[in-house]
Amino acid sequence: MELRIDHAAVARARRLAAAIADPIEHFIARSSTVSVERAVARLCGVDGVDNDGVPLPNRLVDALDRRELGVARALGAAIAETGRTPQQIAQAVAAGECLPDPSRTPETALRAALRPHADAGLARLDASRGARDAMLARLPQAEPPLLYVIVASGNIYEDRTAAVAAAEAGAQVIAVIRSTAQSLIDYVPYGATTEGFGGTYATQENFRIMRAALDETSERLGRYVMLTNYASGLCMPEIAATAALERLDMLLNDSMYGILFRDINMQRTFVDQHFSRQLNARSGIIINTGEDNYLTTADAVEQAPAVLASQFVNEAFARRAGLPDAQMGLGDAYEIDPDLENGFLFQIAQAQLARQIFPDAPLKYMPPTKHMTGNIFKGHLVDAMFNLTSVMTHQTIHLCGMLTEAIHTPFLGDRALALENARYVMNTARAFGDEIEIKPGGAIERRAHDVLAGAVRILDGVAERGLMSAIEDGTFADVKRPRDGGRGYDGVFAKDPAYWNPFSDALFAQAVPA
Amino acid sequence: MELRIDHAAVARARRLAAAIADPIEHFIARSSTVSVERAVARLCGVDGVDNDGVPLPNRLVDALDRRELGVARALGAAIAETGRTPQQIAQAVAAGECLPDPSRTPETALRAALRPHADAGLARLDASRGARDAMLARLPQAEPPLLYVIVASGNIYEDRTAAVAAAEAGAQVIAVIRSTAQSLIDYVPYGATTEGFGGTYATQENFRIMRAALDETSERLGRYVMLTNYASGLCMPEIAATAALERLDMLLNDSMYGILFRDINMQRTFVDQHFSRQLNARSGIIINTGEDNYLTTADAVEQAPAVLASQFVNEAFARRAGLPDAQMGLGDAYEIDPDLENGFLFQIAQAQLARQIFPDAPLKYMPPTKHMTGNIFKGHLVDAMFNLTSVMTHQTIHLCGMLTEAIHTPFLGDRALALENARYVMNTARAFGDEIEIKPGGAIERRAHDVLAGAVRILDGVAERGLMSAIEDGTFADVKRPRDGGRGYDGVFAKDPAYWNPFSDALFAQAVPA
Amino acid sequence: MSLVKPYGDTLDDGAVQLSFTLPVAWSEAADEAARQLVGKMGFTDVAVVEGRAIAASFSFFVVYARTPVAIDVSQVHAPSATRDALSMEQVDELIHKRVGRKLKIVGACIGTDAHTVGIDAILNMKGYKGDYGLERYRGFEVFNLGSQIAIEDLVRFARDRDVDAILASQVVTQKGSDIANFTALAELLEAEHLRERVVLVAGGPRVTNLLAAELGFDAGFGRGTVPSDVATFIARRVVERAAA
Amino acid sequence: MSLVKPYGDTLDDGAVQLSFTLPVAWSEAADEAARQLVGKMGFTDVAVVEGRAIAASFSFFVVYARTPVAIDVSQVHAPSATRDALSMEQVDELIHKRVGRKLKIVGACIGTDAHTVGIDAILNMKGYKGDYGLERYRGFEVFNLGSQIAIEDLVRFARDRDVDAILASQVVTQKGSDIANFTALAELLEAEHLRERVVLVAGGPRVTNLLAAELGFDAGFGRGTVPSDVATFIARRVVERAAA
Ligand code: B12
Ligand code: B12
Ligand SMILES: Cc1ncc(COP(=O)(O)O)c(C=O)c1O
Ligand SMILES: Cc1ncc(COP(=O)(O)O)c(C=O)c1O
Repeated sequence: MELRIDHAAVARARRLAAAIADPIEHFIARSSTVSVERAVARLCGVDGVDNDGVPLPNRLVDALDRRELGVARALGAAIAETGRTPQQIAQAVAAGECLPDPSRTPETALRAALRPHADAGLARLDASRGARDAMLARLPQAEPPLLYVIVASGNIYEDRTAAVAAAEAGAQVIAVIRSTAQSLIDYVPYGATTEGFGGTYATQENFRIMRAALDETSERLGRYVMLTNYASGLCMPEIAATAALERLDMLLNDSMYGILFRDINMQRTFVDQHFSRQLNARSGIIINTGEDNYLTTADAVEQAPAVLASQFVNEAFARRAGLPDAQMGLGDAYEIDPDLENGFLFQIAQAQLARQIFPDAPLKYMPPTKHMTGNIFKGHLVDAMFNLTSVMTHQTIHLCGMLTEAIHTPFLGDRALALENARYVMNTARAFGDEIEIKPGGAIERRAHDVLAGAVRILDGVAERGLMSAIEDGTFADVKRPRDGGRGYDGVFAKDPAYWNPFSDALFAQAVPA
Repeated sequence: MELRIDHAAVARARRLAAAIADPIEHFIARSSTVSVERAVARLCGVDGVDNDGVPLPNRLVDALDRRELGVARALGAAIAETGRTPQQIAQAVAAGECLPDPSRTPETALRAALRPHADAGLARLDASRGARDAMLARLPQAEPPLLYVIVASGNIYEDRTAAVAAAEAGAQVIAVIRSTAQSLIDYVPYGATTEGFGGTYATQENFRIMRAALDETSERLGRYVMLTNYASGLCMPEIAATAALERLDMLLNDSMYGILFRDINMQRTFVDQHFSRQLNARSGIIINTGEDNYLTTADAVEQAPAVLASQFVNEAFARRAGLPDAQMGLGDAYEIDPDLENGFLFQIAQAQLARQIFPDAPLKYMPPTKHMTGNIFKGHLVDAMFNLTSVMTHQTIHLCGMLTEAIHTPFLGDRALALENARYVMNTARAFGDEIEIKPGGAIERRAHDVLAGAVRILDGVAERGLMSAIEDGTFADVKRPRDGGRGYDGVFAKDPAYWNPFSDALFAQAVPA
Repeated sequence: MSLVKPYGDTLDDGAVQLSFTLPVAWSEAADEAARQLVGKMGFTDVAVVEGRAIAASFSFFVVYARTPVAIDVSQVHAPSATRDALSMEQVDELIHKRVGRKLKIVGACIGTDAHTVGIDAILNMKGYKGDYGLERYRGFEVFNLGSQIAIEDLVRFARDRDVDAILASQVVTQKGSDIANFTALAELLEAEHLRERVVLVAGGPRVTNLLAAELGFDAGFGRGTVPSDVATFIARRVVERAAA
Repeated sequence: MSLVKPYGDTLDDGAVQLSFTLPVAWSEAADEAARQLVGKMGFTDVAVVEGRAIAASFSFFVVYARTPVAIDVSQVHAPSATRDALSMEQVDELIHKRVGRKLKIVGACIGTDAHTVGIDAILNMKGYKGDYGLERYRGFEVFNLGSQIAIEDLVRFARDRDVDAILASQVVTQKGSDIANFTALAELLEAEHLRERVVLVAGGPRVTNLLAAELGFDAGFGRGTVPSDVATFIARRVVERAAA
């Protein structure tokens, strides 16, 4: 099954996306944020909390009197002077000591002092990536669409029970839904948590607990079960760092979600998403973007071009962070009103269009949610049509829809029914998409064409005005966000010419020009 | 969506079916049965039961001392002699009187005596057909696939409640499932019945009660709701007659079902199906054939060619009874194991093949039944894929599958869920079948080709040996039925040269050569 | 007195479908445990039509059974807040004639709830299911505070602007957060002596008019509400009050 | 003592899903009636998540609720008739070694039941799900009487042929016809003093081993049974008896 698509339009869209991303990249190159610095600290081995439960990376970075130089410099200097480890230095800061003035230490000396710690951090990243590769080779996953389900009890131990049961029921990817609006917290909570709201906090310890349980399960089932969580928010880089250390396999990581749906400052988000994606690239973590959010808040038929436009923008930023296509889980969702006549044809058109435009990307396909109701019997059918669309159009990461979507966060039994639904439909219609052709010039092709044309129109407008202004004007998701407004703006700063970040240097090396 | 099919093979299959049916037709022309004669009596106005509850048509025909002359002749003579009505004559016979010797009355006189009664019977047939046409013009049905559901409480009054509710929930055709094995009873039960086994007895009064309720509902809903029941069995002609009088719209009427699945004598069935179909033709009743039965008793993948072969045979017999293609509800069913990989592709292939081979026939598509289990959630999904197949391949009469198929005869709520399932899937994918093409030479086309080739092979063998011998050898459904064995054989007899049946003459006029 | 029971295929057969998961490995004994469990719930004719392992130590069951329980529907009172809704024009007309000024309405997703789609469907111009939102009514002045509004802030806003009606939305119902928030809102309004000055309306997918009444609201609107239902209720209630 | 409750997303939350139809026109009051009805059944936290008209005077409901009822699984005994089944070869071996002759087996769909697919799956050569049927075993001589066999005829056949095992199938369960027929068969065998001479086996989608035992059968086989399960049981039971 192939759509005849306007390749010129696709090329045009990519050129426009590049024109949109590049100016932002220049800004990014000049800037850093507190969360980038905290991620640097974490990668150098800083972890834990002070007596008030404030994470040491926050204490350390907040203690910098010249943050524009970067935390690396301060740490290097302190190590050179005191011979302490970064962790000891952070503890000392937490205990009230102040950091030595970096200017006292010569450049070469402080770099040399930090280097082993930075290298150790990178080594841990590479080690966990290596471990994943080894397990995947030994315990291969079943073919995509990869069946992905969420756990969201709020209690990491209940989540663990649910995750293991889901894996036994056929799940290939487990997402621990984050306690709501964690994206708005300017630090990463610490330790194992048992109280969450609509989800469970993303903490390094929670990551560890879940990864351990799933590794054990993977061995038992003879297939590697993936783990995912959420990065987007005020702590994108730190979560990218901890996720890399604990070998998560995917992360929700969108270049604009925080801005549009969480009112996080745009400059903050752009800088954070870049560094976090550099880390994702190095650690082999597949990002999942959040285009589905456009569809839950507005009409899904109208928003299709916006989704595609956003995918192009996410791709452009991802490439500029050195992320290979194979790690770009660009998002879409099956959100058209189930009672719209021929809505299924539109869904097929859109899913296949994305598949052909991003041939090497592990597309992430989200299930119907907004139009799900308490009628679980009908909801189960809508999920079945979604499952059919996914297997026909060869989506890669398949979020299983729950028949109880409108009622409660999934019950253990709901997940089993959702997985059974996906397995049944995808098996009985396994090769269906490959055994049919789309009628040339028919309704499906016309829809695909309109969506692509619409996306180009949007990108055109954005490229003209510049992304920041476009967002200020409410081009995306009908929300207007001021350039210097929103959460976390105060955490953004311009780098001093003497700024140093050992990681972005190392990681930048990989970056491939788009 | 079109399959490229081997038209030569199709033509060959039709030639073979003709070669199979013609010899049987010669036998049919020479023969009659007690049920044909009872149908003649009913059409002349004989109805009701004697004090022991035995139907008067049975009493009358059993009282013939020379049945090979036909009941018409006896009735005509009796009318000529006594001036009584056929009903009065039957009552007299039931009271112990014997019928006058027909040879006493001259041919012309007895024919003239019966003619007005026979004409009155035909007039009633034509009147109810006219009434249907008028209602359909005034209260048009929604587009096919026509949503068909069954009621089966055993109690005609509960059935009425269920039927009206189903119509309100969107049903376009209501089938009253017959009390099991009524096909084996050599008379048509009488009056309203409230006790049945797995279904409700087919009686003229029950037909009337249901038709009246559905007429009232049709007016209220502004769309004509059709009614159907079962003819096949020992009383095919009589049920065809009563159904015609009470304006049923469809009848299960298969040329071999009774033989294969109810061990009814083959000669009896062949003669009966012919006259019953002549009546169906005249009264505008759409027949539904029973190919689904091959699939519930054996493997559905293997049996597909047998289904197609049977459709060709049913078509040949139907044409020879004067039934237009527009009244041939040839049957098929979605019975492939849901866990077979790519089973959906086979179903599409088979359904589309039948659609193209019988373009003008109102194909009857039966839902998954055999592989349904107590897992109602999965069952509902299998029904959804069936619904999708039906709308994609433009089936005409769509029997809605019940998620509780493996559990109980449908609950009122089950029917509503089944109708919702069909409506949702058929609406969201309304034009899907028309917007795709089947890949030339792909798995779907290859499957269709194999099924057609297999059907030709079967027909070839049958044509060679002759249908009766083929059935004796167990060619269909692996059951062997002796030519002179099985139920109802004693009710078959050769016509005397002087045999007379005013209706088959009248109806034969219409018969179109195949 | 009109007792009704669940209806399968015969009046009063009491037929009910159930499904649930048990934290036990599947076995025939697990099926039997499910059967006995449903029996202990008070059902009869229990048929475990499906029982299977959905994980190493969890089993899923589908059950059909009959309940002896009946309910007297004549004794069930649940007045709907959406009776014979007026058109937008009629509502504006009513307000114009009987109140003579625009009614001030404030709406918000209270507590930590960020599900604005529902209340926006009621308030925003474009409305819902082809029914215009309250912002489009000449008779209303609408303030949509949006998502995650603290109850204190909502009440302060209501006092400062002296609004006629407060519309609160709760979509998240986990751990009874909806009930808690609605209750807190009603109580704070009481404490501030504002309760009788405003028409207090609750909404959300799990809200019913009855529930809202129990929580001290004037009305509650649930699944599938359209703006005109709400507009009609508010206008009529304000007019009644004025009359009283 | 190990009490278990239905499991939603937390141990012992008692979460259960229900659905049913009420013979009333839909209204908010109907939703409330459904809520109260489920409450009267003994459930708590009743949420009527779906309620709608499915006909002029019928409404359909989907409900989630919690049950306080728990069951002590350690007290539930339901021995399965299908324990560590032997292969066809092993069964034949066992019969050959320990009995030394073919076992005569008669099977039938009794009463008015014509659903032969199930018992054929057990008896016919080709078997079921890749597991050969009893006709294929060297150790068995099988008589498959087919459908709608009167109990008297089956018992007469068993006596005349002096069979070792009787296999009866019931698929139709309406109005308890299955229980009635199984019971009648067991009783007639008693009356004819044949009961202890045969291994008596029941089967059908609603049959459980426990039910069969209650009805005086040696074993019962339900959904998804494969021939080797049955073959193993019969062979072992005959051998045990011989031993006793
Ligand atoms: C869209 C959506 C989101 C969007 C919301 C975007 C937005 N700006 O609204 C996003 C992605 C942000 C989101 C986030 C979350 N969501 Co959410 N979300 C949904 C979803 C899919 C659809 C809700 C919706 O828009 N329905 C459509 C509207 C039109 O219907 P409605 O809300 O019922 O409104 C109608 C009526 O109720 C009524 N009405 C509603 N409010 C009011 C108010 C008044 C005054 C009146 C008169 C009438 C009225 O009128 C409306 C029109 O008829 C539901 C699942 C579902 N299908 O219901 C989950 C759902 C509500 N979300 C859920 C959860 C858990 C979350 C998160 C906690 C997930 C997480 N861990 O991050 C967060 C919580 C964010 C927060 N702090 O609240 C759960 C809630 C479980 C529960 N019962 O408590 C649900 C049920 C999904 C699930 N099964 O897990 N969600
Ligand atoms: C196929 C079928 C038919 C075919 C039967 C063909 C045949 N020769 O068997 C036909 C079309 C003839 C038919 C007719 C009828 N049927 Co029917 N039929 C079915 C259907 C769709 C499948 C049954 C089946 O073959 N299952 C597959 C087999 C392999 O599974 P199984 O029977 O459970 O057998 C397995 C186990 O149970 C076990 N087993 C079974 N028997 C035995 C015996 C022994 C000794 C052992 C050890 C094991 C064993 O081993 C088998 C392999 O694992 C079911 C619905 C369903 N999906 O169950 C309805 C169903 C059974 N039929 C039903 C009805 C009502 C009828 C009719 C009354 C309809 C009518 N009004 O005419 C008639 C009754 C005929 C009669 N007198 O019995 C109802 C029964 C309702 C109830 N619970 O009482 C059902 C459930 C459909 C429905 N929802 O209405 N039917
Ligand atoms: C890309 C992305 N990040 C994060 C989130 C959720 O995180 P939070 O609720 O903390 O904003 C979502 C939820 O939809 C998302 O799409
Ligand atoms: C063509 C046909 N006639 C009749 C019947 C059922 O009638 P009876 O149960 O009385 O044989 C069926 C059932 O499948 C059928 O397919």
